Amino acid sequence: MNSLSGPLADPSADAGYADGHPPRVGFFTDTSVCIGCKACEVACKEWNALPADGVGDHGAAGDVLGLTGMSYDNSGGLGASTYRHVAFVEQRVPARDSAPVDLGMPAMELPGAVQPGVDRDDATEVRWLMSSDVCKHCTHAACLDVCPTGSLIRTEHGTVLVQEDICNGCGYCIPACPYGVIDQRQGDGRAFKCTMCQDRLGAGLAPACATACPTESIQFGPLDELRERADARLAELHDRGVGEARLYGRDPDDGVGGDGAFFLLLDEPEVYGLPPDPVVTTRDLPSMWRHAAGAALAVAGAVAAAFLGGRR
Amino acid sequence: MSAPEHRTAAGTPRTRRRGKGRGERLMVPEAEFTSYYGRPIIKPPVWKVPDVPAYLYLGGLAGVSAPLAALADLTGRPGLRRVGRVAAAGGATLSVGFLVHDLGRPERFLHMLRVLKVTSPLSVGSWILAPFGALSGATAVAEVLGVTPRLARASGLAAGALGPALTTYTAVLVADTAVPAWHEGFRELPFVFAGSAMASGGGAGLLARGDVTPARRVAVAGAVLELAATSVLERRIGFAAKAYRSGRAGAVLTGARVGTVVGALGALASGFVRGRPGRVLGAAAGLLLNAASAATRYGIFEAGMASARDPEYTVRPQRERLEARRAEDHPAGSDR
Amino acid sequence: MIGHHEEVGVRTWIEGWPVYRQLAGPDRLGRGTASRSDGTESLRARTQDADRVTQSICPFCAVGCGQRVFTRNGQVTQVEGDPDSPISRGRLCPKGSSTLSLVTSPDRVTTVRYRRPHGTDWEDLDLDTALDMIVDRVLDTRRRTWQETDDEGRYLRRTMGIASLGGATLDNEENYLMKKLYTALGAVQIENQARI
Amino acid sequence: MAEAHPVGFQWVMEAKKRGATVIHVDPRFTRTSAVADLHVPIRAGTDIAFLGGLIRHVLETGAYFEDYVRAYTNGPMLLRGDFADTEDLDGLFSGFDPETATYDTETWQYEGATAPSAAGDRDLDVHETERGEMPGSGGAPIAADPERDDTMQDPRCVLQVLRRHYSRYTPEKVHEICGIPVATFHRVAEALVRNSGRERTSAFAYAVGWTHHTVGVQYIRAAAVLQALLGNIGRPGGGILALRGHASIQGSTDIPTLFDLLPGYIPMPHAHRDEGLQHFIESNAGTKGFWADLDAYVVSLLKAWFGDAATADNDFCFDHLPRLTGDHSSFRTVMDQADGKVPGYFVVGENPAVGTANARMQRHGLASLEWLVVRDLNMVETATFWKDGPEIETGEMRTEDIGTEIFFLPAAAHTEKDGTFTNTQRLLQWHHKAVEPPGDCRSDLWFYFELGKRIKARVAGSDDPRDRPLQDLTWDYPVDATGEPSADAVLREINGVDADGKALPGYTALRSDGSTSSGCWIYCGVYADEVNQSARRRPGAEQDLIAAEWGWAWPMNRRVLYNRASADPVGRPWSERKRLTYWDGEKWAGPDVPDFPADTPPDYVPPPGAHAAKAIGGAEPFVMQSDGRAWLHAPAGLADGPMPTHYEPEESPVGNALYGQRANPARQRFERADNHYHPEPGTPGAEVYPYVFTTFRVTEHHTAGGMSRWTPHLNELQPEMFLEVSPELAAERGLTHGGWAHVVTARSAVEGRVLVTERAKPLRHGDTVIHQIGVPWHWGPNGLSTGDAANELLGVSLDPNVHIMETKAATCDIRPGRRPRGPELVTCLADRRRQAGLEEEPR
Repeated sequence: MNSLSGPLADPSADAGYADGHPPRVGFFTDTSVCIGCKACEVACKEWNALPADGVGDHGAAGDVLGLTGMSYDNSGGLGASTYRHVAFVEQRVPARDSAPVDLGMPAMELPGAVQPGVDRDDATEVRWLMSSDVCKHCTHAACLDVCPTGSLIRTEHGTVLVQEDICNGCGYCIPACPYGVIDQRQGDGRAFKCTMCQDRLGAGLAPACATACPTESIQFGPLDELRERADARLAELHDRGVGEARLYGRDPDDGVGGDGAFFLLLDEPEVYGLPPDPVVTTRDLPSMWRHAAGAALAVAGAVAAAFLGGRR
Repeated sequence: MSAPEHRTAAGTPRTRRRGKGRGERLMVPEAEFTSYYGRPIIKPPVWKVPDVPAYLYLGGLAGVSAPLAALADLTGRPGLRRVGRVAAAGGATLSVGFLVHDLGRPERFLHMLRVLKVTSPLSVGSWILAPFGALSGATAVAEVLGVTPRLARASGLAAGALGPALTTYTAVLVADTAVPAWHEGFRELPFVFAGSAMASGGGAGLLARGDVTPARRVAVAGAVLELAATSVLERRIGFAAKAYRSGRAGAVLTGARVGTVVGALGALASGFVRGRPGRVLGAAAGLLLNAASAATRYGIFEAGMASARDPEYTVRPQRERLEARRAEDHPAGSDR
Repeated sequence: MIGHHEEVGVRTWIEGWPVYRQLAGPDRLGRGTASRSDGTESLRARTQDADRVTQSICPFCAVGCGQRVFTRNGQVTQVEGDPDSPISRGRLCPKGSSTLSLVTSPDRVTTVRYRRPHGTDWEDLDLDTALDMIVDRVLDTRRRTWQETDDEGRYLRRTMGIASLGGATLDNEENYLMKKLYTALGAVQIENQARI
Repeated sequence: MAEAHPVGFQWVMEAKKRGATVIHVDPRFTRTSAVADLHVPIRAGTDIAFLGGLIRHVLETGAYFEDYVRAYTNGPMLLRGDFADTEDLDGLFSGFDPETATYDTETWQYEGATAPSAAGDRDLDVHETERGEMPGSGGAPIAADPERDDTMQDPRCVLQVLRRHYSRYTPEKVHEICGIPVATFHRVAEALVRNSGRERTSAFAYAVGWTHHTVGVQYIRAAAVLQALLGNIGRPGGGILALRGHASIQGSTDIPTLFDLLPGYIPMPHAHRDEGLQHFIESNAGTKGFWADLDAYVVSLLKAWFGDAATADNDFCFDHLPRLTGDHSSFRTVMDQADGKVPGYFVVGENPAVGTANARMQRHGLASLEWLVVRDLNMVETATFWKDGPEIETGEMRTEDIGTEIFFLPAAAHTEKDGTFTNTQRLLQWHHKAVEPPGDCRSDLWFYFELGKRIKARVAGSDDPRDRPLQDLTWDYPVDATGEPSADAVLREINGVDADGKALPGYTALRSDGSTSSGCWIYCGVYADEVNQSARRRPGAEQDLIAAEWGWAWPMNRRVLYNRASADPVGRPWSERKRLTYWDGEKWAGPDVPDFPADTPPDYVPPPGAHAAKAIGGAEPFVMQSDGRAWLHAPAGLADGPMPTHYEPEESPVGNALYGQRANPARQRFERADNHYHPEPGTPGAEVYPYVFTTFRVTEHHTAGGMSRWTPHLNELQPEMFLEVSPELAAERGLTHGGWAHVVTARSAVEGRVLVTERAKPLRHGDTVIHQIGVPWHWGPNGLSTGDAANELLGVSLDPNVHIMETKAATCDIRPGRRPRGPELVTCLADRRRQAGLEEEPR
């Protein structure tokens, strides 16, 4: 059983849930149709009664209600009170060489036509990427595994949940997360992150963000289904010439065993603030324990050896 | 990119290019580092200073002091026994104190014993620290009150047996994170911590009256182990090593290294100086080793924090790994 | 001696101890079933506890998205998209999604505020008194500014002393009563956001 | 659209998924541009040049849908010989009177058709403006049958006149005026043409980016002309879709809280024209189409309002209606307020102190009132201007000096009352009350009902004739235990009842003899069968795409207006792909409600002398128009020309590249000390305000912020006023990303944080580089996030048809740093005005 890394068909079963537990659910966030409206952020906060925070709550400079200057992103990143975060990336990219409008027409520059006289390089164009980030609900969740209190658990839906009545704010989960998702809430002391609306799941409802999303950029459902849908969408985009489209977090062979919340991106992950090749830290835990045991034995041996020989 | 004075929203997702020194991997395109407005990818730990560095240091001190004391007891070195027992108990108690103080919800400290998770170094550590604290505490109380020496011996031996584990689980604790400078060093950090713990525990023993030879040996051996392990660490963890060499962490670790070397030499020398001057020199060296040990933990802590705050530490190695894997999958010459 | 009840209590306590559950159950690593808390077991969506679900329409822009308003004990507890709506298919934008905060805002003013001429601060005023005072002013202004005819003797039958602005955020029925009443009063400077 | 109507935009994304091409034309690169196939940056205020270029392209390349144009538009109609085009008069049409800045529209008529029958005692002193509202739903009346040439070759036929009118709107000219590269223009033109015709349709969606101009109505007209030429009206996937900004802004136009209209787009009577009911009907009703039954609509309205008091003998109380004498629109009124002429003001769910152009003038108006009633959810700036408004800060006003008595009455939210909103597609949707309003909060229905009740009680015994309308006013609505009147009963009154008091099925049942009543004829049918049709909520998933059983759309629950045009003249669908309403041999079939009686065959030719609906032929789909056709050239009804013409905005950095006439000659201007306009381009002082700015919205806020600036979760997402500039402009003016800057006009200065973005792109006009600054207008001094209001910057100059101000294009300067504060702001602005020659040197 790949309990610490690698593909794992049923993380809930691995966490003790009996057969017949609900299927693993997740998010497929298709950023190619995201319009950056942030309905997900607001719907999430309204449902989960999260406080407004702004960037101050997660470490960056800036006051609570201040413009970050990061395009239209004023929440900065995921945090203890921001379970959904929409990234905005403004890019100058080479102009799409084939017209997106398939006109099948020859070059339209007429002889002697006025050339666009703007000084900016017309071989490039602006691209504005938007992507709604969220907890990945990893197959192998480092936050869960390092939690010393059992506050973080795998649920029957295969998601990762912080149990607010258990968390003692040790903060271990925070640096354990390879995506920088979970964080400690100022003034509260406990760690918080996306619950995938555990309470709504129990009532047969979709999470608040996916419910609100106007363009179906955020899709919720059984993970198997989402993966199929994502594969089809990727193929469709590739057929349309959107070669830069790629799936992120979909692969069960990746460093975290695949994400419960995965993405279709239009650029490298780090452009959106995502790690390009995350690995769950506990993959190396057996080796860590071995090294630690070796080192502890060395200590024991050295101390014992220090007493060898006569006294002076 | 526009000129810096008119930085734009579009310009801020920064791309930094760095020359690569490794000519042997030419098929890997020059590494390009991109981030989202320079923001960290992983969240820096919320652990506070001095709480957590002190917790790491004190755990080491206690973890070595306990077996020192136990063996000193068995070998009839009452001075070393006394100092060791007090250091073990004091270290453990203060260590727990710092840990509780660092919690967001200190009143829920006991939740640490709600589960026993081998996947959580902090859980394992709590299950080590709890009995260790109780045993070393009881031993120290007996020592100070001068009662129940037999029970104290038994509890001291038990604490001594747990001690070595106490010195190294903290290394796993920091290494079992996504913090690049820590995680990348997961093989070496236990030895760094072990060495550092021995240097501090042995150093503490040098404060004792009577024969402190075992303590001196432990201290010097610890210093050597720490220095060696640190050196290996910095050579083996690639880009993340920069975190140990630069900034505040670099400065602190350099100071710690000097302290360790000087302390070790002092400890060695004290063995050759008789009487009070020897004891004073030994004590001074012991204190210096402890300071250096604390500084080592703080430096490592800071190196981790720095590597967490700068997304380059996360992105660059991952990107290189990815590119190398892609190059493997699609050797040069193929289309993709 | 441990009595029977205490024994049960201790057993319950032990069995409630996740470490015991780890050892006794399938979740050896303490990742799931063993570690679940009472709070988690009792999680419920607050929409499940609503007394009533009322169908409504989003009050912001003119797309007219369907909303479901969940209430409990006379309070709105949740507002979300109405999946039945062929207009919005259950979706809401950030503004629509903020409706709960809009209608339950602690900053909402819920009492009449009155500022007397040249006054420097708000004062309290009874709603009924405010209505009567407004009626006084309407009738007085109307009387003073009445125009029965123009210079050429043509009927005007109006007042140019009472203007009104607003309607685009209101209901049709409200606009209807406004226009009806104003017109009967002879007020013509009746406008709303559709103009501006 | 993605910015301001994200949920509506789901359908655009849906279409895109199915292969539609999405083109976004906007001065700014917005969230819509981000997901569009093509973003076309355009200089603010030049859309008619762009659309005119497309019209020219369609005409010159023969890409128009000829069968559709011939049969369904007025393309074949012949114009009078004395009509002169802007090509002849360098930017003016015939009939312009420079003295009054108005047109006599007589020469715009069809050959053989007489002028509107209002000719009798038409008063040229009065703007024709009120008439502008009628074509919004019906079209101005046209008498007789005009001459036409169905080959559309006659040089006087509308199609040929149109071709000549747009002959110089070449791609190169479009580039010169709009800054749109020629290749980009061609991509748009080709995409539009390819996706129009029998098999395909294209839609235009617009919002206030098109209406907030001194020539705004003509923007929409230009799109209408283009869509009519391409056959994209009345057909599935076609149309021109207005994206309106408020939940019931459509409803408040249909049942107008507007000065110039009565419910259902019936004009308010005018003192000089409409001296009696008969006269009023004659001057406003045509003989053909549904407007021909105006008498029935007006009489039914008067019956709804005045009940038994309205009888045939007393003209159904027509003289109870007050009369207009000109423009009494909001801006005119505010200027009168500022001049101390208007004592009382109700502001209901609006916030003019920051939400209306030239906000300073608005506040001066508020400060000059005797009494002000503000009803809102939050303590908006309109209620607090006397306490902490900008003029208090500058020292221009002192709280103690302001004599305005203010009543702030807290309002009920939509969850706290029953009622209907009419959405942007004319759909009435009932919202049910979920909870009681807190404290003193009351619905506006309660407030106006209570106000009316008390007023009626006060005047009950009066014998003053002016109180008769109040005494006769029907005002009996059932109330519930809390005193809340029944919105359902009000809606039923709006629907109307017959002589037996039964709810009417639709407006065709209305009669002019006083036997029916209806508070708004176009809403007649919303209570058909005694059922509140607007409250129908059969789930969309259980219905076809038309979803006819969700809510109720006016008129007659018709979802696609002029759907008869989706079939060819003999009633067959133009194509199977685009089938909607069609003649199945016996009746008009399809999922939507057909335009006219279902059994009127396509070959129906009205007998001579036929009236109203019966005068519309079976192949004349535009049933609300007085000739049943879509108008490429509007022979009547518009104040500023029969065909859209490119005019520069009131303020622009360049002259008109097409005509000697720079801006809309008929636009309304107000030269006042509190409403300075910038010097014309090329004149001394113009260089003081060298840049263009355009106001805009972001997704995270709503209008001037009255509903969004008090909500924490919206404010953290857009927490501060900002200004969008290009890197080039930032370099030119030394602006720092994230730093402060302020925009200056002759009216005021507003500050914001600078967002330097490559989304903003300078445009070139000849040798001039034109920089455009984006200024969001959501902020004001109150709420959780505060900032300067963009409306401080704007002057008031209006579209002559609908009196809407130009907010989408004006000139300005931008400077680094925060704006001057306190009295310094006043002197600083005056200094700049003096530099620009707008103000005398101080003595």
